[in-house]
Amino acid sequence: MNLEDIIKQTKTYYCLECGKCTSICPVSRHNSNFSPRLMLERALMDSEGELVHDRELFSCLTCYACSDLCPSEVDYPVFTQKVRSLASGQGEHGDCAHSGVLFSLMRLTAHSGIKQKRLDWLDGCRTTQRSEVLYFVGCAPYFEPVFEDIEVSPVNIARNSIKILNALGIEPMLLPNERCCGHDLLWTGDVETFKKLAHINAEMIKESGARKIVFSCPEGYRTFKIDYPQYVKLDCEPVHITELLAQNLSRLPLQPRVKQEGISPEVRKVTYQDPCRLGRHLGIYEPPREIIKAIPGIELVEMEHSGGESICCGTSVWTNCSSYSKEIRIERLSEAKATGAEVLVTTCPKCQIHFKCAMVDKGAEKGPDIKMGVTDLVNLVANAMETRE
Amino acid sequence: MEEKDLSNPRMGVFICRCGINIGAYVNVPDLVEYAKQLANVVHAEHNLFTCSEEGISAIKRGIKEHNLNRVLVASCTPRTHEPLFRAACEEAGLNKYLFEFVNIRDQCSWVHMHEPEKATAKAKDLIRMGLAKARLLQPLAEIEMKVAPAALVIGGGVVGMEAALNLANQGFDVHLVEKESELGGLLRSINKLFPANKEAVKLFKPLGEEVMNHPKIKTHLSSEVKQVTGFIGNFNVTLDGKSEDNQVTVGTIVVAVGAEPLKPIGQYGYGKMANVITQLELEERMKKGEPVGQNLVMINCVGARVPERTYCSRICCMTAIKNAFLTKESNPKAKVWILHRDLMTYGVDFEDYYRKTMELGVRFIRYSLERPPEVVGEGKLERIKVYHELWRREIELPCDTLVLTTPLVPAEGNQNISRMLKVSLDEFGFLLEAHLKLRPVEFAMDGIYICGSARWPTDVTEGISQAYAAASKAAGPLRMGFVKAEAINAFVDEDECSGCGICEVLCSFQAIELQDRDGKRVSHVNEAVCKGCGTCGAACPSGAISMHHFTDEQILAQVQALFS
Amino acid sequence: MPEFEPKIIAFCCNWCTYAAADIAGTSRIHYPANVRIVRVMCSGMVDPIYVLKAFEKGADGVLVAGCHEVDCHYLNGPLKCDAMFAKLKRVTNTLGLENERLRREMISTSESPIFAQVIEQMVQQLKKLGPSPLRGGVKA
Amino acid sequence: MNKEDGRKSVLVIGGGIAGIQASLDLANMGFKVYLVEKSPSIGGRMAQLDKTFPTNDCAMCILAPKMIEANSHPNIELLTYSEVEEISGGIGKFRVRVKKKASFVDRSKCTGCGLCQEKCPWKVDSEFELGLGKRGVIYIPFAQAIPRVATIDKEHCVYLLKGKCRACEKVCSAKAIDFEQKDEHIELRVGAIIVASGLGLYDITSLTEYGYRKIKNVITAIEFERLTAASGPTMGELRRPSDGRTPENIAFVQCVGSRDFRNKAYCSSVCCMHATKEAMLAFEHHPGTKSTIFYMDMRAVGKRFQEYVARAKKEYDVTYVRGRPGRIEVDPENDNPIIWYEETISGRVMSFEAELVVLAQAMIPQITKEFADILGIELNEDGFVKVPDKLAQPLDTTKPGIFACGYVHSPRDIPDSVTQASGAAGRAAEEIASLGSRGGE
Repeated sequence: MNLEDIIKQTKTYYCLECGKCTSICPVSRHNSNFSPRLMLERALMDSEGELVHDRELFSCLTCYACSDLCPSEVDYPVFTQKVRSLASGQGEHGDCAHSGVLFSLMRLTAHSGIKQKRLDWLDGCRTTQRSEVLYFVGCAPYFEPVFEDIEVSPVNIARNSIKILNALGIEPMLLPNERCCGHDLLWTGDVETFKKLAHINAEMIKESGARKIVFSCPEGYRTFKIDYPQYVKLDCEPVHITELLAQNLSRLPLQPRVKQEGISPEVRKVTYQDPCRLGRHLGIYEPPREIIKAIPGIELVEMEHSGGESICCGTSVWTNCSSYSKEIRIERLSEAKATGAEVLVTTCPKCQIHFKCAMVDKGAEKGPDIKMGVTDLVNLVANAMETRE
Repeated sequence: MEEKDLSNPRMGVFICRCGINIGAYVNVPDLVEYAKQLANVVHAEHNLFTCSEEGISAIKRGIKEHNLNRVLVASCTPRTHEPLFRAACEEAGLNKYLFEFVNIRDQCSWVHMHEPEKATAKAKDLIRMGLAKARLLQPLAEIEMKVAPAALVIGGGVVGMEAALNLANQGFDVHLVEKESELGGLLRSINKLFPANKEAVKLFKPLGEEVMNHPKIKTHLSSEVKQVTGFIGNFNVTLDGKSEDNQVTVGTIVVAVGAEPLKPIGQYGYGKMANVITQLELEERMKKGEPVGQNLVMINCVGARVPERTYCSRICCMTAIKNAFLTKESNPKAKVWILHRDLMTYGVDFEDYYRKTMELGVRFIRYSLERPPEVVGEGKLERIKVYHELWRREIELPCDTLVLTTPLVPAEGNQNISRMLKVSLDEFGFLLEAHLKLRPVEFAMDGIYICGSARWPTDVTEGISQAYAAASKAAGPLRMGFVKAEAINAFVDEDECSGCGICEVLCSFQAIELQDRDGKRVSHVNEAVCKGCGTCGAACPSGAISMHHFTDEQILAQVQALFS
Repeated sequence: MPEFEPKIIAFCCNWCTYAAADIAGTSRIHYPANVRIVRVMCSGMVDPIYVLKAFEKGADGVLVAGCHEVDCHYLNGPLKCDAMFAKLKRVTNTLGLENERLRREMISTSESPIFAQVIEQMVQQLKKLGPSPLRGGVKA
Repeated sequence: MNKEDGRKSVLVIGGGIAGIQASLDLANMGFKVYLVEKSPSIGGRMAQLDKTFPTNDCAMCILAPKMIEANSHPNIELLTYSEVEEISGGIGKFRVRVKKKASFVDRSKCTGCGLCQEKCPWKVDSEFELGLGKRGVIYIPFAQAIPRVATIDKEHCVYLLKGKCRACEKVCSAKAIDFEQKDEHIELRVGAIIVASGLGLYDITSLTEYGYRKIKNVITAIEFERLTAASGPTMGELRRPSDGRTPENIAFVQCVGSRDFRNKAYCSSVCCMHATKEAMLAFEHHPGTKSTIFYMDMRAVGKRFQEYVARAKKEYDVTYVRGRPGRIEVDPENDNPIIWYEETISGRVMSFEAELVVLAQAMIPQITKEFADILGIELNEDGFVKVPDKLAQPLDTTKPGIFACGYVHSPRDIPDSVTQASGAAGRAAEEIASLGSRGGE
């Protein structure tokens, strides 16, 4: 796909150069070198070289804050995604965080030969070999060791997700050799590997005979719902666990009192961070809130910017995790603190990772007080149920 | 109706209580008694609502029973109720100008509620003043003047043609005067028309034929208007040109002489360099199907929105966008850039057209007056250098055809029109309408109307709407067959008049002109044209000119009465 | 003895200021009862003699009011009025009439509150000044 | 009535400046005109404006004489507080059913004294003042209303709802109150119809990024007009909603809902100029007031508009900033709105604190699909009256004999609307005349 095609596909040609995108962009507010509008100007003045070799190309969070307001409905995140694929064709990958470890892991799972051992954490979960419902675990087993030192346990999210499904009488099946969904590769321009992964996953799911795939990760969800269909045929319906829970709230044995994961039993006030993928990408704002409100004794307080206006956790797809990214996270956490909430609840493991990271960061002490609990909604729910026994 | 004897005033006073609106704050019975004592008052009464059926019949009764020859109503405001009471007088056989009105509600009871005595005293003053004026009132007639059932349309472009057809289809003889040897005006050199991209020829050719074959339209080609005398209803027009009958009399005139695109001599190498052309020249190339190049750069606002010509000519952005659209459409491989300073694609269709043009791949670059584009090339057109204002950098664009978008400028003819019809030009040389906001197709001078780009640059759609507008204004007097002159207008005492001509100069409506009266120069008021503002009277050094119904005597009588 | 009540005569153009006075009425905006309005078609038709006669007959103050220039029903009446007024003002100054006694205002239909204010103000000022020196008229 | 009469009369729908002008022109051509207006008074949007660009003359001063003329013209019959219910037949012989809505006031008896609205114990938001002021439940919409008669708003009248009150009846010495009054239906025969139903205001609460109705000191342009109008709720004292202070630093945000695919793709055409005008008015009311206008293209395309904008910059300290703000937030300390925008000329992302923000709310045609169906005309996808051949017959609708003008036809400023109105009148006259020659059947 060349630049002209990208301009057409994303309706970039409609750009009125009004600057609304840049004025709303969380990155531009901190990083004056980055401006969505100027990226588009370059495309329209077809200076492709400048575009693909600009390191800021990888600064975009693809959070959709801009396109949500764009009077010309230019799809800037997709523009970014496509231009990055041009860039990666020319050896540009942005500055990869965590020394690219995560990316090499993702690519490795694309090997058809590999036999993963990724399900050694299932204790207490009821799963089956054959079921209508498949739970897509995602990167959790790989993230677990990488992020345990900042007290984030993606595996725990997976475990709790399954327990909650069990509570609803669902015994999901899992793919023992599930591959990376490819989200991060797609959004950093490695379309080729992404396609490989998509095909392998689609094939396995087909064999599994699943009708419904449940995700606790919004990125996997978005990828299956929006991106896969462009490359592979999926004859089953992806759903996010929050949608599923919201529909079955009455059947959830929720108890007042919450503990564990840095959450004292007295916790009353929580605030909610809309992950970009779940919120602006897929328009899922209410289900998570309905669930939180359903937990007895928990009060939900909104941040200054919430729902469609909420601000991204500051990094996406492990690239350009810069001081600006840090500033965004601190700003967002300050907003969360300002609500008086003790815990920030999210529905995306990465939000959790990035916020926790900002807190443990050296020098964080010097900045504003941003220390607070951060956890995933499924953990919150699971805890509210566990206290039953 | 038999003429009333006015020699000695017999005045009737009708005072309205307006329910309690006047009655509660002004002592109305007291007013009645007071009025009765005043000179020449033969009858006074009060009514619950003088404007009600009862009130109106009370006035009529009063006029008959007491043979009144002046009537005064003291109630609300003449601005809304005068027509009603005047009609009542007329129905009772009293000339309606023998009626006087004083406002004791809006000026007394409602604004002095807390001071009833003062309100009553004031009401007495006002009634006394009103009667003082009423005593001097004279009957007036609204003279009607016949209107010649024909119209003159100057200008044979689409706008002029549409105006002519509209009038002719309403059954009036129309003289259409066009200086060129064929109809169509500027459209003859246009390729296609936005927003529908319809070929211009498909619009003006059929129109031209319709005009030529219309039994009611006499077309005078290669002709010009030489002289116009007279006024609304009766303009005598002299034409010079090939047509045999060069003397016509018309009731109304529509001006549609259009405008012409500026030729940007010397700008961006225009006139010196090959392939530096105007939008109009581009259209001619397209019409002939000539190649228009692979890399087109268009520069907007050439000679417009600049210190020496500050205005925006409204239609040029769309002209450029249209030609860019058509270029891309016929040759998708071609590259087209439009350099602009604000895109004026107002409304629904233009904005939509602009978006479609973007979709086709035409690129828009905003430049600033401070850093205008430059032509780059050794004696020939190679590239255009421009500062991309929103990208904040200088760029160079390959260019084999440079198209300059220039504004419409007033036609030379305007000067002549202005002199001949005694209508003014604005600071740019466009014709000046009577009121920019609410009288856009009229001139201050009655019976003459304006449409199309002679007044201000307009596209075809707007021009045609204006043509209908001007036509409907022009049709009014023709359909009625007469024009009613203001009865309240200026009149001259020719013995007093010194013929100084101050009034003639002063009058904004060309209603006054000096005429010879057996050797003596006196000013003469054209009742058909006079609007009755009375400013002439205020300025007349010899007090020779004054205005009916507001004469010096009448007003001074009011002043005097206040203090008597 | 009762407080001095100045007599003000106001020449108001039919289209704007007379209308403003009407709206003052319909809006029940109260102002002192010292003013008497003479309706004229246009402020431009106010002949200096109207004003002088008013003073001669005993007016304590005169107001000449009409449209703002742009609102004029007759294109440019207010300009003509201004020209007349400028001359007139010089004469009345020479006559020794205080500045506040002769006033020129432009008051549009929608400015009825302003009409009321102007009257209010004039009355205050004239009360301070006391009766016009020309009161009682010119004995022939 | 016979057909001949039908051919001598025309129905005009909408009593705004366009409808009034069309009526006057037709009446002056000798046609009998029925001017139908759904609200109690003619005057329309223009009556709500303080001043008009580019002359800055007072809207009411130039409108009122035309309203009065329409009211007293022998050839015009005003049907205010009335609605067209049904239309049959075609050009030359339309049959029109009009509902004269019950106003519970005998409009022939009412003298417009206004005592009733004063004494009415119940006050509701005034439509004319856009809710910035109150009116009685029995009311005369505004001071210069034509006809100047009272109307009882049956949605709110406590007597009509609960059977208690009748306060107005007690004070009306004209005995004009008539609670028994019923809707009246009349039939008209007309040769042609002109639609001039004017403009509505697009609901911009969906553009949450601008905080309208959330942030106190964010108002719309039309609300601003009422706040500067001498006859308005603040007597022409520009006061900001939060604390009644006179703002000295005002921001105008253009294209709010206009030129926006998510809302109205079209350009509303008049906002650039009314923002400029309002900035000037703010300065005139309170010299030294600083105004900043956030725009994309300054569409000053009319006669003298460029010069007007130049004057605004030079004499009224108006600054034009090219950039479309992305969000308006509020400083809880002082209720000042804070505008986030990219100054696109410098490329800098900045925030701008204003004391008052005025939004250029998109405007929409004032006509419903249902009403268009009654008329038998089509609308385009933006809801404006559909014009089959814009080039040849710019004022014709999809139904012969029905013409359109003003904002319902396309986004237009006042001069253009007035021109179209006269033009539509001309077209009606032409079509009816040419019928005559064909016998009209």
